[in-house]
Parts: sequence; C-alpha cells; structure tokens
Amino acid sequence: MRKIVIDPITRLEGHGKILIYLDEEGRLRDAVLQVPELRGFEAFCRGRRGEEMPQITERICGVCPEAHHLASAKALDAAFHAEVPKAARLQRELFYNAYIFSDHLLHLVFLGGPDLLLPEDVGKAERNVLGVLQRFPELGRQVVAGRAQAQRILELIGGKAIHPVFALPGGVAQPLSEEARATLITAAESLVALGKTMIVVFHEEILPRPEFQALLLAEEAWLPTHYMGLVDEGLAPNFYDGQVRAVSAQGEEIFRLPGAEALSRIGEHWEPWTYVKFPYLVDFGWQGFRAGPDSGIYRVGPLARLNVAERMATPLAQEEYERFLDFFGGKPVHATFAYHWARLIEMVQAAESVLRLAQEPELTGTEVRGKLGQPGEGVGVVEAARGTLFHHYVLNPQGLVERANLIVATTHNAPGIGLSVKHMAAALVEKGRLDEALLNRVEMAFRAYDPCLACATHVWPGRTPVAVEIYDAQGKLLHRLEN
Amino acid sequence: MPETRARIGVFVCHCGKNIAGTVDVAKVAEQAARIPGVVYATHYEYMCSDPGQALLKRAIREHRLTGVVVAACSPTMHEDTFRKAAEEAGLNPYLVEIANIREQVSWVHSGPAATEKAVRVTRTMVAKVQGNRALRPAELGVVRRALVVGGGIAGIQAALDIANAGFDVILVERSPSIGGHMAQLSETFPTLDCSQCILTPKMVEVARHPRIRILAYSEVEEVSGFVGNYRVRIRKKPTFVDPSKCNLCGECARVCPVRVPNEFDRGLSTRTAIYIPFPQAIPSTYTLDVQNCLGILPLRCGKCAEVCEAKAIDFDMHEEILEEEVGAIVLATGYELYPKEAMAEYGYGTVPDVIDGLEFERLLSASGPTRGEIRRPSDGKVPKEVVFIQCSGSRDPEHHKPYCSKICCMYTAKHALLYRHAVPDGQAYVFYIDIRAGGKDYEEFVNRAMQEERILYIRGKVAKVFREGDKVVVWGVDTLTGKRVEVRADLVVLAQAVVPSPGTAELARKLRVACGSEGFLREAHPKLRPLEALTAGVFLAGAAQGPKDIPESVAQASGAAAKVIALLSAPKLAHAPEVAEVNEELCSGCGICAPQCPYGAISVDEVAHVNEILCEGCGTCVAACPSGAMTFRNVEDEQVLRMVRAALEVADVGV
Amino acid sequence: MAAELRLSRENLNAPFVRKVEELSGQNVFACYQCGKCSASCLFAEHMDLLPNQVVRLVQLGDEGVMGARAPWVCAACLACSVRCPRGVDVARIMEALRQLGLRRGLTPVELRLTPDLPQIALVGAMRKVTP
Amino acid sequence: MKLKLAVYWTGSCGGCDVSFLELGPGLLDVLPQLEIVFWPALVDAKRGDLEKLPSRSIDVALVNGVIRTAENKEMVELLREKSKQLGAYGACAHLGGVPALANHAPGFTEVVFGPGFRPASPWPEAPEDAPPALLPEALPLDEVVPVDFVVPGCPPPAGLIARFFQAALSGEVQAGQVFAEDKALCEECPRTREERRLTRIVRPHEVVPDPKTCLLDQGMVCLGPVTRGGCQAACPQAGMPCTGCLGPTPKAGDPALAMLSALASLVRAGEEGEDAFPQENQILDSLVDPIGTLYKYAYAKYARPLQRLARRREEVRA
Amino acid sequence: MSGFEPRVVAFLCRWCAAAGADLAGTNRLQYPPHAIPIRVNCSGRVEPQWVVEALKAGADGVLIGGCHPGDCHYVVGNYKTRRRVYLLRKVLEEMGIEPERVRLEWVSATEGGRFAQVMAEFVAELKRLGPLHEPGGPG
Amino acid sequence: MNRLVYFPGCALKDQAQGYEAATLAAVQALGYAVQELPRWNCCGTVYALAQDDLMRHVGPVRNLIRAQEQGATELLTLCAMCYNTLSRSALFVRNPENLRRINAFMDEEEDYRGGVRVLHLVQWLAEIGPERLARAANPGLQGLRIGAYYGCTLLRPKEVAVDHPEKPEIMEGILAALGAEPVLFPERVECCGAYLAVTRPEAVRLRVGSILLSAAHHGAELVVTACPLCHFNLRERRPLGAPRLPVAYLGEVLAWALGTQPIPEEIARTVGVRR
Repeated sequence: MRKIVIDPITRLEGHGKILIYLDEEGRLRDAVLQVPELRGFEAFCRGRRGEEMPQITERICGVCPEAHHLASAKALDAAFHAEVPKAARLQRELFYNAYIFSDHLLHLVFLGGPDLLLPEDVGKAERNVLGVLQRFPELGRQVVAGRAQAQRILELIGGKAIHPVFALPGGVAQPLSEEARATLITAAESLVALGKTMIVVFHEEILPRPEFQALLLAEEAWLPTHYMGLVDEGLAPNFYDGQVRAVSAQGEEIFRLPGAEALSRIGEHWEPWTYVKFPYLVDFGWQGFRAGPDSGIYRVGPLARLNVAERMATPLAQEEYERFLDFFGGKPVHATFAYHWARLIEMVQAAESVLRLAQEPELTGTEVRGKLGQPGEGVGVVEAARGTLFHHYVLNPQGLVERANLIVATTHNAPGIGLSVKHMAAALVEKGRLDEALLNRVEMAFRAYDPCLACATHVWPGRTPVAVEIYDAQGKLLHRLEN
Repeated sequence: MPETRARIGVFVCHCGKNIAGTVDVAKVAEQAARIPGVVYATHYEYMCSDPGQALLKRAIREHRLTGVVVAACSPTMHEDTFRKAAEEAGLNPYLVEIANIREQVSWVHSGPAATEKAVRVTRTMVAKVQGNRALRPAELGVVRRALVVGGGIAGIQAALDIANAGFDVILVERSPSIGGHMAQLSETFPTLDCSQCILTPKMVEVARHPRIRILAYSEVEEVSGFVGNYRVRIRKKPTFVDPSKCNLCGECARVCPVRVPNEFDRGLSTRTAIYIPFPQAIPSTYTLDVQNCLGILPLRCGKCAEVCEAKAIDFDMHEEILEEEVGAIVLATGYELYPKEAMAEYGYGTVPDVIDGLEFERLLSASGPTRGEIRRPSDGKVPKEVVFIQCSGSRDPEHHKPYCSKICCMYTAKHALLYRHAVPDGQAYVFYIDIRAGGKDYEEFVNRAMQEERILYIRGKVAKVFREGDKVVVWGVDTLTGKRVEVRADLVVLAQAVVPSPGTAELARKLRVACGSEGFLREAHPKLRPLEALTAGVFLAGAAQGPKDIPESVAQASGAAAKVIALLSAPKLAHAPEVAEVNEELCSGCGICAPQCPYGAISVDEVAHVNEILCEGCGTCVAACPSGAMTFRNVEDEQVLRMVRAALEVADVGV
Repeated sequence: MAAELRLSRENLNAPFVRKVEELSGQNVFACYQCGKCSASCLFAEHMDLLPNQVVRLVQLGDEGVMGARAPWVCAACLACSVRCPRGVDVARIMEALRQLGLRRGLTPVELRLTPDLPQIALVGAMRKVTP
Repeated sequence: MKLKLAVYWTGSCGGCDVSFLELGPGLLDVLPQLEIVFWPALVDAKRGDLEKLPSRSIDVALVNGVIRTAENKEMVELLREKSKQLGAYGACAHLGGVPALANHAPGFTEVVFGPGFRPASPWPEAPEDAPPALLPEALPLDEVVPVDFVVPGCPPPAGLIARFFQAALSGEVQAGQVFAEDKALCEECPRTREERRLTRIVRPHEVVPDPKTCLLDQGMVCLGPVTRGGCQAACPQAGMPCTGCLGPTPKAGDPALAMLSALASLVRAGEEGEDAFPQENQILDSLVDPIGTLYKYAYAKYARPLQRLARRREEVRA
Repeated sequence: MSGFEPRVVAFLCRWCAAAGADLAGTNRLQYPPHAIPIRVNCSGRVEPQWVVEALKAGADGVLIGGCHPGDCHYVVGNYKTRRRVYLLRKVLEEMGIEPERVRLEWVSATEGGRFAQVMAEFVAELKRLGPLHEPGGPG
Repeated sequence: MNRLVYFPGCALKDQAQGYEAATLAAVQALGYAVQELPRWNCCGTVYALAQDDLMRHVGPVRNLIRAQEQGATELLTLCAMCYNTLSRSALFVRNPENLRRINAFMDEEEDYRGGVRVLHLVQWLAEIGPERLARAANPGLQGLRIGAYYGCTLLRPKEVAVDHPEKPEIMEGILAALGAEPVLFPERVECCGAYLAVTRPEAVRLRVGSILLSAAHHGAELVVTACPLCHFNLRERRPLGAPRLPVAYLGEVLAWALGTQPIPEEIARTVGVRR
C-alpha cells in the first residue's frame, strides 16, 4: 500500500490533515480528511451556567466567535422561553452582519486573496498576505481600514471584538446610546463603500483571469451535494435568523423548518480516525463518503446559502447575485470555487444590512431583556460565515447545562471537504503528475470552503502550508513535495 | 530575601519535667539545628529563669542572631518575657516567636509522637521567624478634651464626671436645652421623686462648670481622625437671641403672634415662635424658631425685637460651624418612642384619646399642659376608665420591634398608680404579656400598684382599638380566664416601644460606629466591652445603646466617663505594630477590604489605606483582599505557606 | 395528686406535635402566649378553648385538644394570623387540627343545610369540615 | 537587525492569532521589523525548517493554546530549545484557558462521541495515522516547558500586544514579565463603588445592571478585583462581569480561592450573627457552578493539583 | 487503611481555639497528636488558599478553630470565616475532595475538653476517609 | 381596545349574576374588552392551609394555565374568595419546587411557567386610577355615604392583601372617585362568619348584626362588598333588629356611577328617603 500524507506542516498544528491511500497499482483506495484534535466543549459545558454559554462556546473558534456567541444566545432564548425585545434583536443582528462582513473580508483578501489576486506563478515566499499588500497597496490600506471599522462596530456592541460578551438569554447586556448609533452609521457607510470597491476589484482583477474561470468550471471541483442555509420569509439569505432550508442536489426544496426541527433532520456519523463528526440528512441516511442526489451529504456556507435562497436581501447584493447566476446559468451551483464569489455577494449584503440596521429607530431602545421563564431545552441556529451553526442545550431548573450539542459550520462541510479532497486526489493520481501547481489545487479546493474546522482546525490566515509525501509499500519516502 | 541571611537561634526549654519528661528535648534541638538558617540550637532546663534568659541574650550577641524561636510553654505565658530579653540583647522583639511544645504537645501527647510533633511545631515556628520583620509599635499623643453628644441625663452625667476629673468637655445638644426626656417626666419610678427636682440641679451644675462648654441647638456635622485625635465639625444653629443679654423676661413670647405645637409637651399644648422650651431650660435663654417665625425674612413682624428691652434679639445671627479637636467621644443621643402612627391595629394614631407614654407623662406633670390634672386630649374630660397597653410595638417581630423595651413595665405601673392618685374614682387597666420588674425595689413597686391601688392587670394582648362615639373600645383577652374582654375606655395609653432617637444612624455613620439592625448603637462586645463602641475612643452611654431606665443610664454614663478619663490620662497611646498594611503598588482600590473592618480602620480612595492606630490586627481584611495587596505584618501569606510546608514536611523528623 | 395533664419528654416530643407542626408549617413554640389571636377572634365566644389555649395544648403535647370544638368553629378568617406578633399562622394550626381529625374520621360538625345557601358557602364549609 | 520571531499555536481557538490583526494599521509598522522564522498562520516554514535551526537562534517565541496532545508537547519542547525567550501568549497558554475546563469533565470523549470511541487509524495497515493521543490533562504552557514571559488575555488586548512588541523590538523583555498591569482591573473600571456588601448573588441574565455602579455591588460575580488590568475593563464597561481572562494579579495566588474569600466576606444577610446563617447560606448557594465561574480560565494552572488528588482518591476507592 | 496516620494542620484563633488548646494542656487531656497547630489572631485571617495549600502540601485534613458565634474577639471575624469555609467546602466537593477534610469548629477558651474531643473526632474521621495523598508524597 | 381575561367562579354564575352583569358592563364602559377565561374550573373556594394538601392547588393552577394559554399575564377576578385562592396558589407555585410538583400533577395541560398575576376588581379599578374613574362617573354616586366592607379574603393573609390588612383604603379611594362619601367603620375588616353559615348560622347572625351596627353607627347609608359570601351573609343572615342597611356589590355601585345601570328601586328608596 502506498500512502500520501497531506499534513499541514507538522501534523500537530494543522489540526486537519489529509491521508491518501493508494493500492499497489497506484490506484486510489481512499482519501480522508482527519482532524487530529479534540477539545470536548460538549463535555465540559455540562454543569456550567447556561448564561455563560455564549462566552464559553465562542472559545471554540476565535475566527468566528460572534457566530457561536449568538447561536448560543439564541439557544438560550429558546431554553428560557424568552422573547427578545426589538432593541436587543436589532443590536444582535447589526453586530452579526458586521461580523459576516469582517469575516468574509478576511477570507477574500487575506486568505483566499493570495490565490485569487496573485498570478499562479508567484513564488511561495510571496504568496501570502504580505504579497497581496505589496501588489495592491491601496486596496490593502482600504481593507485594513475597513476591517478596523467593522471591528469597531463589533467592539461597540459586543464589548470585545474577539470573544464578545454582550449576549444573554432573552436579550443583550445593556442598551445602546444615540452617540453609539452615530458611530455605527459612520462605520457602516464605510463598509458599504468597501463592498462596492471589492465588487469592482473582483470583476476587474479576478474574474477575467482565465485560470480562475477554469477553476470555477473544473470537473473535479464540481460537487453535486444538497445544500442547507437560513432564509428569511422572502427566501433571501439571513445570517442571524430565519428558517433552515435544505435544497437537494437537483435544486428542489427538501425542507424548510425552524432550527429545532431542522436539527432533528440531521444525523451525525463518526469515524474512529478523526475527531470531527460527519453530519448527514436523515431523510437520506448515511450513505458513506459520496455525493449525489441519493447521498445524505450536504454542504453549507456562502455557496450553499445562495443555492437555498431565491434572492438577496439588499439591492447591491441582488445585482451581483444576478451576475453570478448568469455566469453559471442557474442554480444549484455545484462549483466548489464559486464559494469565493458567493462570499463576495454575502459580504455586500452584510454591509448594506449593517447600514440599514444602524438607522432603525428602535436600535437604541432601552428595553433589552425579555422576560425569562423556567429554563429548559433550546436550539439556536445562525449562519456563521462558513455555514449553518447549531447550538442545542438542555438546562436544568437551576439554569445549569445538562447537555450540550454543537454542530458547527465546518462540521457540516467535513464530508464535503473530504470529498473535494478525494476528487482532487483522484485527479492527481490519474494524471500521475505531482507538481506544485496541482498540489496547490488540492489545497485551494478545501480552502474554498474557508474551513475553520472550527472546534479543531485553524487555517487562518493565509495559505495552509502543505507537504505531500509519497511512500512506497516499505514505507520508503518516494517523493516529497512542498508548496 | 531575609531567610538567606537569616541566623536563627532555637532554644528548647525542658520546663523541668513538664516538657522534658515527655519530649526528647535534645532531639528537638538537634533536629532544629539541621534546619537551613538555624545557626544555633540548644536546650535548657528553665528558659524563663534568669539564667535561661541570660543564655538567650548571650546567644543573641555571640551568634549575631537575626531571629529566635523559644520552644517552650504557651506564648500567653512568656512571649513577653522572651521578647523583652531579646530586646535587651539588641534584637527586635518581633523577631522572637514561641513554639508551644508544652500545653499543645508534652502535656497532651506521649511517646515518640510527642517528640515528633514538638519537632514539627518548632520547625513551623522557625519558618515563621524567617519571614518576620523588625517592627516598632506606633505611638501617638492625646488631645485632652472630650466631646459628649446628647444632653440628656446620660450625657449630663458623663460630662460632669469627665469635667470633674479635670478634662475639658464639649457637650453638644440638638435641641435648645439640655435635659432630654427626663425633663419631660413627672415622677420617676420606683421612688416617685419629682423628675425635674432631681434633674435641674445637675443641669445647673453643667451650666456653671468651668470645664464644660454647652453647645445647644447644635449638631455634629462631621468627625474625622482617630482615637486621641478626633477632629469634629459642629453646626451651631442660630437662636437669634443673645443668651448673655436675655434676662428671661418673656415679653417676646407674649407678643409673638405664632402658635405651633409645643414639642416639650408633645403637642398637647402650643408655644410661640420665640420660646423657652421649659422654664428651667439650660442654656437659660429664649430661642427663635426660624421655621415658624414670620419676621426674619422678609422683615414683616419683628414684634419680639421691638419689645425686648435687653436688645437680646439679633435677626442677623447666622449658623456657625465650629471645629474642635477632642481625644474621646461619648455618644448619649438617647431614645424616642416608636410612633403610634405605626400601630395600625391601635388606630394608626388617628384616635385622639389614644396617646403614648410620654404624652401621659406631660398630662401627669405639674408643669404640663393640664397643670398635672388628667384630662384627655379630645374634650378635656377627666377619663374614668383608662386602659394601659404594654408591649405596644415591642416584642412583635412580625410587625414592629422584636425586642423588649425594658422600661415600659415600670413606667406603666407608675402611670397607673399616678393616675389613681390623680383620679381616685377612676379605674386603670393594664394589658400585659409579662411583667419585667428586675431592678432594685421594682417588683415591690409593681406589687404596690396592683395591691394598694387595685389596678387591674389583664394578661393578654390587645387585638384592636377603635373609636366608638366618645369612647375608645379595646378588644382584648384575659388569657388567664380564657375569655375575651372588651373595655369601653375614655383614654388609652400605649407603652410604645423605645427606639433610637432620630439621627442616630446618621451620626453613627459619621463616626463609623456600628448600629444594630434596630438602629441602637452597638457596643464593642456585648459582655466584655459594653461601654465602648467598636471605634476606639468612642464610648456609649444611655438609651442610644438600647432601652434603659434612668439609674442604668447614669451608671453607664459614669462608666463611659471613667473610660474616657483613663484614655485622656495616658501620656501616649501605643499600638501593637502587628497589623494590616497595604501594598500600594498592587492595590486597585476595589474597596472589598473596607467593610470587613469592624473598626473602620480602612479608608479607600485611589488605593486602600490602613490606619495603623485603629487597626486591631484581626487580619480579616487581608483574607478578603482578592488581589493580595493587603498584607499582614509578620503573618504574610508566604510566611504561612512556608509554615504549612514545614509542618507537613515528610522528611525524617528523627524520632 | 392526679394531675389533669402529665408533662413529660415523651408528651412534649410526641408525634402528634410534630404532625401538627408539619401540617401547619408552623413552629408552635414561636408562640409566647400573649393571646392576641384570641383577642382578635370574633368566634371565640362559640369556642370551648381560646385559640391561644389551643396552641398552648399543642405546645404541651396534649392530644386531648383533638376533642376540642374550637378548630371546628374557626372560620379561617385569618385575623389571628395577620395580627400575631410572632408571625405564627394560627389559622394553619387550626386547619392542621381539623385535617388530623378528619383523617382520623372525626366529623364533629353538623351541616345545617337550608335551601337558600349558595354554592360558595356549601363548598367552603364542606372543604373545611368534611373529609 | 530584525527580531527573529516564532509564533505557534497548540490547542487554541485561533483567536490569539487573529488578535494580532487588532493592532490595525500598527501591524503594518511592526511587520517590517520582524524576521518571522516560524509562524504557521503567516509563513511557510515547517517543522523540518525549525528542527534545522541552531539552538537558541530564535529571539522570541510565542505560544498560544493549551497543551492538549502529545504533539503539542513535542512541538513546544522543540520551540523551547530553539528560542532564547519563550512566552505564553493568551489565556490558554498562560493559565490553561477555557478548554482546560475539560480537566473538570472526566471521560469527555464519551460525552462527545458516546461510549466506545477509541482513536484509531483509518487503515489498520497504517497505525501511525491514528489521531494523536490526548494527554491525560490539558496543561498550561509552563507545566511543559519553562516560560519566560506572558502576554495574557483571551485574546490579549491590542494595547498589551503593542506593549509586548515595543519591549521585544527593543530587546527589553524581562524574565518573568507579564504584559499587563500589576493592579487589578478595578483600577481601570469607570464604575463607581458604594458600600460593599453582597445581599444577593445574581447571574448576569437575571438583572439589567445599573450603568454606573460596580457590578459586584449589584450582586454579580465580577472577577475584576482579582484580575490584572490592561483591557480597560472592557467587559464591565459592556455591562458584563469580568471573568478573569488576564489572569490573577501578582500576589493573588489562586484567583478563584482569592475571589471566593472576597465574595464570602462580602455576603451579608442583615445583621452579622448566627441568625443570619441560613440566609447567608442561601445567598452563598446561589453561586451556582463555582468552578466554572471562578476558574473559567485558570482551572488548569490552579485547580489541577487538587483535581489530581481527587482523581487518585477515586481510583483508590474504586 | 490500618496504620494510616493522617497529617493535619490546625489554624487556631489565638483568643478562643488556641486558648482552648492550652487549657486542654493545662488539664492534661490526651488527644491524638496528628495536628500541627498554627496560631493566628483571628480565624478571619485564615485564607481559603492556606487550606488548599495545606491539602496540596500533604495534609489529609485541615482544622480551623474560631470563637463561638457572638464571641469573636474582633466581633465578626468568625462569621466571615464561616462563610468562606462554607463556600470552600462546596468547591472541594465539586472537585471530588471530601468536604469533611476541612472542618471549622467553634472552641472557646474554656473548652479544653471540647478541643481534645474535636481533635479526636477529626482524626478518627480522617482515618475513616483514608489518605488524601499516596504514601510518601507530596512533601 | 384593551383586553382583560376574567375568571368568574361559581357564585357569579349563580347567586351573584347581578354582580357579574353589572361589572362587565361597567368595565366595558371604561374601555376594556372582557373575555371570560375558556374552560375555567372551580377555584377551590377556600384555600387549603395544610402543608401537604397539594391536590387543592391543582385546580387553581389549572386556571392559571388556562390564562397562560390565552397569553394573558393578568387574570381578573370579581369574587374575593376566588381572588384569594387563585392568588395564593399563584404565590405557592412561585417556589420552583412547588411548581415542579404541581406541574407533575397535570395531565394534558402544558406546564405552568409562572408569571400570571391574579388581580381583583378593586385592584384593577385602583390601577386604572381615580382620575379616569372620576371622568367616567356620570351620574356618579352623588355623595352617597357608603361603608366599604372588605371582609377577610381581600385582606388576609397579607401576602395577597389588596391593601393594608388593618387599615385598607383602596375601596374608599374608588368610591370617592365615583362621587361617594366613603365611611370608615371599625368592623369593615372583621369576618362576617363566612361558611359558618352552613355549620353555625347563629354565629354568623351575631357577626352580621355587629358589622351592620358598626356601619350604621358610623353613618353609612349603604354597605358595599366585593365578596359573594359576605354579600349573602350580610343580606340573608341578619339578626332580628339589625339596622336596615342595604348591601350592594362594588360592581353594582360602579355601574350606577357610570350610568350603565340604574340604582335599583329598593335601594333608591332606602337611601333616598333621607336625602
């Protein structure tokens, strides 16, 4: 047997590694994505105070703590039978859109940016944030400034930008002042401006590039799965709230349900060789690692959201969405690299939403806590930047956590990422070509998901360094490639 | 690090056979000698003897010891002895510690275990001494003047006693005259002396005393400083009458057009806006009550000034703030009666012929509104059936005050008896739960009221009092017969609970003196320090501390005065240096420490400060301090942790 | 002398006392026998024992109080309970005695039914004095 | 001479790495002065490159994350060997952090996966491909290798990161230095403190706090008094109690026990005395989950020794 | 657990418990020698950290002796101690350490007999609980 | 229009129908829509005082659940006894342990979550405020001297009292706002004998006589009550020779004052003679 290990560097920090097994004839036997780390939040959340969950679970992921913070708060709203007052809801939603903006921006420029903005032949020493900043100094300046504005919004409402503290069952910690609103509006305006800039950059610098178009249409990066995401009443994507809609690989609605009920439609499969679990739609059951209309495997995240939605919620985003659909000729779009474009569209919607919410008169309302009932069970769901995020708690009468289950965005995508990797690997093996460019494609394939193997992996910021080692059956190193 | 340079000496005492009979003292010394930092260890038959002390001194000098542990008897026995000896040899006494291997080892254990424990105990104390610092006691001078707050009988007595011992006294009284409630009373139990007759001479004595300065119509505004050195700000309200000119002719009052309820008569009569509270008032002068006067601003009336021949009335008089320094303070702010308006079931104070005990005193008093005739407020009739209700508002944790007001049993008996004297054909009823007559001649007095005056005592509480025509109906019960009773009375007298006088809580706060939950000033210790407040240099007298009758108030006042005299007589105040201390580099001023201190020794601004003189060294604040900024001299955390480790060390203890 | 009431540790700690305390949720020893409950009770004249005496007998552990009429006369008007200076809910003690009686099969009260009695009176009475 | 810097993450959430971005434009000033020899998030140096470096050739290494797996341990040992100075960056490396609460949840793989989960290789032929073994306990960095300095916080606030770079770039990082204030958070907190007493302990969701008054005075368990300043009291300013991410002040010792003592000292149910005991107990009992509340970040560093004793007790009993 | 001799640290308030211990000595009342006394001015000075440090450093149990309620030389120090110990024991229990290993006792200066008895009871209780540490360690 | 969910209870569907009709009309005239609680059951009439008598709480709590189902946070009662039993049970289940135990007794009902406030007509009237009542009072009560008789269940125990148990003034405030001259009389808070009407009618007669005497003595022309049992006793169990004072429900005088109902002939006669 031969084995290819794609291990982000030293296999300890990658928190996600890819193992490819070949038979003696060099045919692909299997390829898996392994998450070699476990922190076990579900276990030690037990016995903790319910209201602490937004602050504890956000430590699952420092890249998207905002998502955990609010998924958790929403689960608590439900567990305490609380109605969130308008002012608190607006605070949360505004905060949340600012987060989506900031996170997507981060990926587009700092993470995916080097792949998208730099020529393919650029040296690996330059293929990073610094490279992008050097080539596009003005864009870099705008992005740094824009992100600072978004962080300012997060800090103003959340208390802290990374690991915010403001959400509580039934509402938020305290009311916002009118002075705060003024700051928010100014910041929001600059987010919208940056969104527009990014659209221009995308259409002028990225999309016209043939190699990018080839990627978008590459067969091995075309994965027909089901999709899941939150939509509002008008079937536009909503990051903070709404119903969970699942759409099949053929584009038909599988279900549209409130979070708690949707959760019951998701099963979890585990394998002993990884610390991440594999969710699937129970309507189809776990059919193993394969895509297609009969499989239970589905994907979440920007592309999935655009596939489950029928329109965007804001005008600029809608314009770009239409261009996107034109390009692919309709839905569902299965191109894994379309995640990048989808991310751009969402980022614009988020910016526009922040501005709209900042102008809502009730944002500064002083009633920020709903009445709490007896604690019980609750499910909270939001769309994290990387996809649907479920928090599910059972609280005891004292309001302590009895049970917690979390399905994080990248977990939903774990089977999909595994498959993308497998397809890429198959292509790699078939072509028998083990050069650096091809290797980078493997990497780009899973980077498109912006995988924050949240509870486990960390691939931010920038590229995930990959080494490929090919051994023979005796374990002798045959070939080693690094990007 | 002190311990690296430490040169500790260990002295193990045999105490004859007391220790050596059980503990292998040689072994203890031998083990001690092995402890790093111990440069000298020995054992001796009687360390406390002269030769023993000489041995200690010699060793300190010869071995240049920086710390000493004497393993001997309880520190309560000879800690002082050895510390003094060390001091004579030039070693700071606070570098000497005792390891108690007698009371807590040799006398209570036996066999090798005793020696092992002795070794551990000694080792533990060596660990402590290694962390000790040289300390010096703090010293401070004393301002030889006292402040007495409250001019009732307790305050008067305390002021006189202190002044007679040769110290200056400032006596502050809130109302225009001293005398307090005692001046309002008719006769006093159990002797039936005329209250004013025994009080007036004392008031005059105060007025004439060269060492007493009376500040009437004044209140304590602010107190700062600490024992021996208090600074007091006193607000003196203007009386608009110059006492040195006023000759008490009374013309001013005669022309004054204003009539307001007379406080001294508890509203049963009226007074003018310029008035003298009662004829014997001290200071002996009229006071113009600016709240009710028509004429001060704008000048509309001014009739009194016109008729005053002595030109004593001065409308330009202003409030004064006096600043005084005193060494000690006596609080004698007295009591008030619980308002009858709080007694829902007894008519909420709305029935005019339901009155309280002090009102009845005024009715009984020869100088009162009725000249001593008993006439009820509503219509001036002489009441023929009078009901006295004891425990009105007292002993009622559910609705009113949980405690016994202590004086009501006696004054009710007195009231009933005096009523019978005044209205021989009247009937008095007393509703009671228990009779508490524990005082000299008290029981006899109550018996006299029952037996000779045929006052009917009914054991049972009254449920409800209400007005029915010109009668006051009382629903009660006689629990002894098991029958409900109804009395249609002419007058009802409520023995209202005794409560602290208004303003007591505020004054207590200014002085950082604790109040109990019922608002009475709290003594430092209920049994052993009943005369002192927890704040050093503040003493308590009279009913401000709890319900008290006259003899008890006077006794406590004299006791407090004696404490003050002792304090003011000391040449210097010395204070043990083993107290709490703030590391200002670490203190964030969170203020958690301050309320821990029962002595008010901690103040907090940017950081906390410990007043070394006030701190008694309990260390509660240190344990409460979350950041570790508060420390305790010679009981630092690091020291204790080293002691703990020394106590538990597994290493062979050699037995 | 043959005493009417023999006091002993056993009596004072009798299950009866504990049962009354449990059922009523009251500590009968909080009562200091001031009689305010009795003074408040407008039905005391129809009772054989005053309310405070009922409490006293419970304090003494005298199970004979079970034979008393007083608890059955009590109208549960709660005047005693709101006025008690010690916060003892005397009405609950009365209820406890009624309950104990009813559970032992005592029904010492005769219902005097007349046609004009409204439902509210009937249900109220039956809930208090019938099992 | 540029500063040779290494940054490495172990069991962490990634927030620490993101936190460098909070420097904003300041980051662009700092970056040119650095020679990043190893920083998986930023540059492509690999373990192999690191192994090839001479001993003590890295000027400063920063580690964030809790030490959770055997791999984590190997890796920080390697870094220690290659670095002149090694610092714990963030609460996880400093104190164990939130993920170290797992020490208080024995058998947690069962909770996550259900019974019967044992890590294994996807192909029996390659047993080495099993996920790395978990250490029996999640550990703070200084339990594994000597630590020279600490940049605390969850994640470290921008001001403290800036302060660290200032010191590092001028070569002035002191041994044992903690890049935060020695004084507690209360120093920076704008809330006002009245007479301190706790007549009740409330949880943040139970009350809407008064915007001006100290949260502790309002009954919330705010760890401000025991926690280092340096964040400008961000959480209390946002109406939420401090949960202690910057770690204890220099002399506080075990911050949970220090705060426990302070809280218990402040509890009052009316007059001090025996009568108040039941009510006091009730107030104290309303401090639910004291472990999670007081040891949120510091469990691994302070509570673990006792926990270990307890676990051994359980084994003995079993 | 035969042969197990528990190690104990006793923090004794100087005015009550330590004086009570002295009285036990004066009256020659024998009690088990396992506890090493550490005298403090007030039980209110005892910090929960000391107790935990003692347990970590090898103690099988810790005793805190203070004045009876109402008798504290410093008026209220013992009440603070009581509350601290109450909470501390809760925390210990949550960690799986028997809270009985930390005992708070009120012993007055006149209660020599009571002091001896408390010591005997506590040592017996600790013997029943068994050692907190493995033989030999830590120390 | 503001909605009120209202619990009638047995008496209002029986001997106190007049009270219900008058009150509902008047409340509507004040601008509130009244909705009768669907599927209500008996309140229990008298509150169970025994600690172990959990079953007696099930009925009242079930009514609270019905209110909860309606999304109501307040439940209005007219009968003082219903008010007493319901609000005391509501208080009882404020203790989470009690709540858990009572919820365990329910079968098809959803769990009670707490949070329904039981309030009595007098509280409601006091809360909408005297100004509003005074504005709506046409023709008003024209100085009628009314003694408000509270009885027990509105005032005791103090945890559910609508006002101070010894010196209530809430009804007087309402009556004054409606244009009456309230008369305070000592026995207005003392028990009428309640259900002793069934077991000891003679005790009730003595009490009723005493109460009416007390009211008359202090100058009342009319006694007003909010309790159907008091109303029954005061009217139907008078001893011979008792003052001939008319007795009416609070809701009735409210209706007279607002003009939604005329003063009944007999009462008009009695009080009108002297006017």
